[in-house]
Amino acid sequence: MPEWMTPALWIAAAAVLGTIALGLVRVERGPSNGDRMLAAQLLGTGAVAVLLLLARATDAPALLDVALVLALLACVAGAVFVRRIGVQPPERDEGRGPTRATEDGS
Amino acid sequence: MAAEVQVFDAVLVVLLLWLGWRALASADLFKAVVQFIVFGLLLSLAWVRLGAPDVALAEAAIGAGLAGALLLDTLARLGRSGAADEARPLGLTPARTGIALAALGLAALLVASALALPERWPGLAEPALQQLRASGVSNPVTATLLNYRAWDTLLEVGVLMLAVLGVWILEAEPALPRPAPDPMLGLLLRVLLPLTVIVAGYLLWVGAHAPGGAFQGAALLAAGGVLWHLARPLSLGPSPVVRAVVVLGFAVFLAVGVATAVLGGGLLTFPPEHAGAIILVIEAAAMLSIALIMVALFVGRERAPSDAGIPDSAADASAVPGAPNPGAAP
Amino acid sequence: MSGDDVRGALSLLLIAAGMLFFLAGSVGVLRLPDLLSRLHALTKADNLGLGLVVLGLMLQADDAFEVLRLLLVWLLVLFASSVACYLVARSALRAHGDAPTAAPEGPDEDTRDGR
Amino acid sequence: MSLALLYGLAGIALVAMGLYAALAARHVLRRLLGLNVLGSGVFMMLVALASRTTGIATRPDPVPHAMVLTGIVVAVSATALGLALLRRMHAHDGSPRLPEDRDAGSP
Repeated sequence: MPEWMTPALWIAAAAVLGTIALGLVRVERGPSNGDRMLAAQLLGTGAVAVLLLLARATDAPALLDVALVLALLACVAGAVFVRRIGVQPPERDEGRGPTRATEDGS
Repeated sequence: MAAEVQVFDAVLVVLLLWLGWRALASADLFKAVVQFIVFGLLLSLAWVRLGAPDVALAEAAIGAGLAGALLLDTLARLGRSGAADEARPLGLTPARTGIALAALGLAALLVASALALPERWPGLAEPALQQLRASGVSNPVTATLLNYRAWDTLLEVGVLMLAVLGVWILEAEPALPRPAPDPMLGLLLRVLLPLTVIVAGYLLWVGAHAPGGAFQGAALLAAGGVLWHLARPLSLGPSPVVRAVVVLGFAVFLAVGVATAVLGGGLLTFPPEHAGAIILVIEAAAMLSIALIMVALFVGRERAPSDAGIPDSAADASAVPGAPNPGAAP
Repeated sequence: MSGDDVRGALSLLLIAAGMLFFLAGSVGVLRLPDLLSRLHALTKADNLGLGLVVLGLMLQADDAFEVLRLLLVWLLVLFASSVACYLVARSALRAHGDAPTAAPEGPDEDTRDGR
Repeated sequence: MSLALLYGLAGIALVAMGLYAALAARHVLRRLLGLNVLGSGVFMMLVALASRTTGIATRPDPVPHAMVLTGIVVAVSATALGLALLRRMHAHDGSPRLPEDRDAGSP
């Protein structure tokens, strides 16, 4: 491969990290717990993409195995969430502040 | 180092620190747990950057799979009121100011010593790599875990066993209401479970010469077990079979140690010509045990939902509520 | 221009296109008004973003095993994310009763887009 | 800044915030999250230290990697036990906080 490929792959990996940062805003804002879980799902895909890009950029095929494990387990947290908690409507619209904490009274 | 690599590292570190902080400071505990899961995801990228793909594999399986599953399950069992925290969970009060100052002091001390360290350091890399030929494997991390420092790993398997005994000693919990069986979840299980088993076996095998090994394989299997439990609830109380598998890894490891001690070399000193095979046997047994232990830690012990006094299976015979049962701990 | 350069450029083009879909997915998850339409944005990032990246990297792969692993990773993410999205969406539908979304900006149109 | 120093300092920051949360938070789940962040910080310091051998040896020091690998598995098991104890305490007392952290009126 041409020598400009490695820096290009690093830039792409950094760009995916940037989109992960965007997704984190959705985790922060919610408003419902379903939105948060969903954003986490997106971030998992992003992490897989970063791993694939780094595997090529650093010529470390072992990273493909890390990506494979992440891809296999991408839905475990989501499945636990759906089976145990489930989407609950936010208690307040556009929950900026704490939702559950209000009943704490401290 | 090239600028684009530094940009990547800087973004990753900033994201990690921000997520770590938010996981601790978000008022909503569910949000905090999701942020902690993403933190684990990005942590495995950090291990990759630091040249530790073995650690990255374990973090990917545990951080992204198992830890999140455990935390979400507990949040569900705590219910709405139990999952409520303060509006400012880490807000400063007079008592906390002292703790904050102590933490900052520790950090300052650590920073000072980090800056005083030399930028290059031989560490134990050379001796570890030189002895590799005699260790039976060519992945130095596996060699360290199962040969040079096999003692540590033996005790680690013991610690895992104690953790699951600890969970079993506790009183059985009331079962959560079970959602109706979901065909898609069944499909997920049918596709993913065989794959997790294959990939776990692959990681165990490849661990001898490339990143991978018993722990990574076990964590992956355990995540498969968690999926199984979600789709078709398992009963993993302290039944004889479950206990046998839980003990298996530790027992095989210890038996090998005793055998090497009796036959010559010394406790857990493997003869180089058989080291590779011995390590594979220990790893296979340890992988099974660790995987089962982790699933059992997730499953815990549940009472039957309808009639709380009657244990839901013969396997859970010691799970009578209100009767702390010392017999559960062999 | 050598064959390597052409292949590299093509590969990079695919990866760049993938980045675009990742960006679109993230912006969608950030900007769209309700859960179900955000799900729709998410699948774009998973299917196309990662798919294009994988395709681009395949062009650079050293051997068939690497191609196979790349393909497997993509198929797995595709499968896992579609099942996870389905599960979350169904859970959301249950939580909201019959009305598909609780968004004030015209829920029906949003779900139609969300398909 | 070298790779080891950057991630080492990040590890120190994680240790500090994890320690603070583990000691200052009142909800036991939050304390456990704090302990985990603290542990991750320690792991990161160790792995960052191990990466300093690059250039001398052909690869990073494998011994800290093995220690961290062990540490990650033990940490998740300890967390599982801690969570089980938390659930037991909550079922028994109706509060997710340790007895000394409960004031009147709080859950």
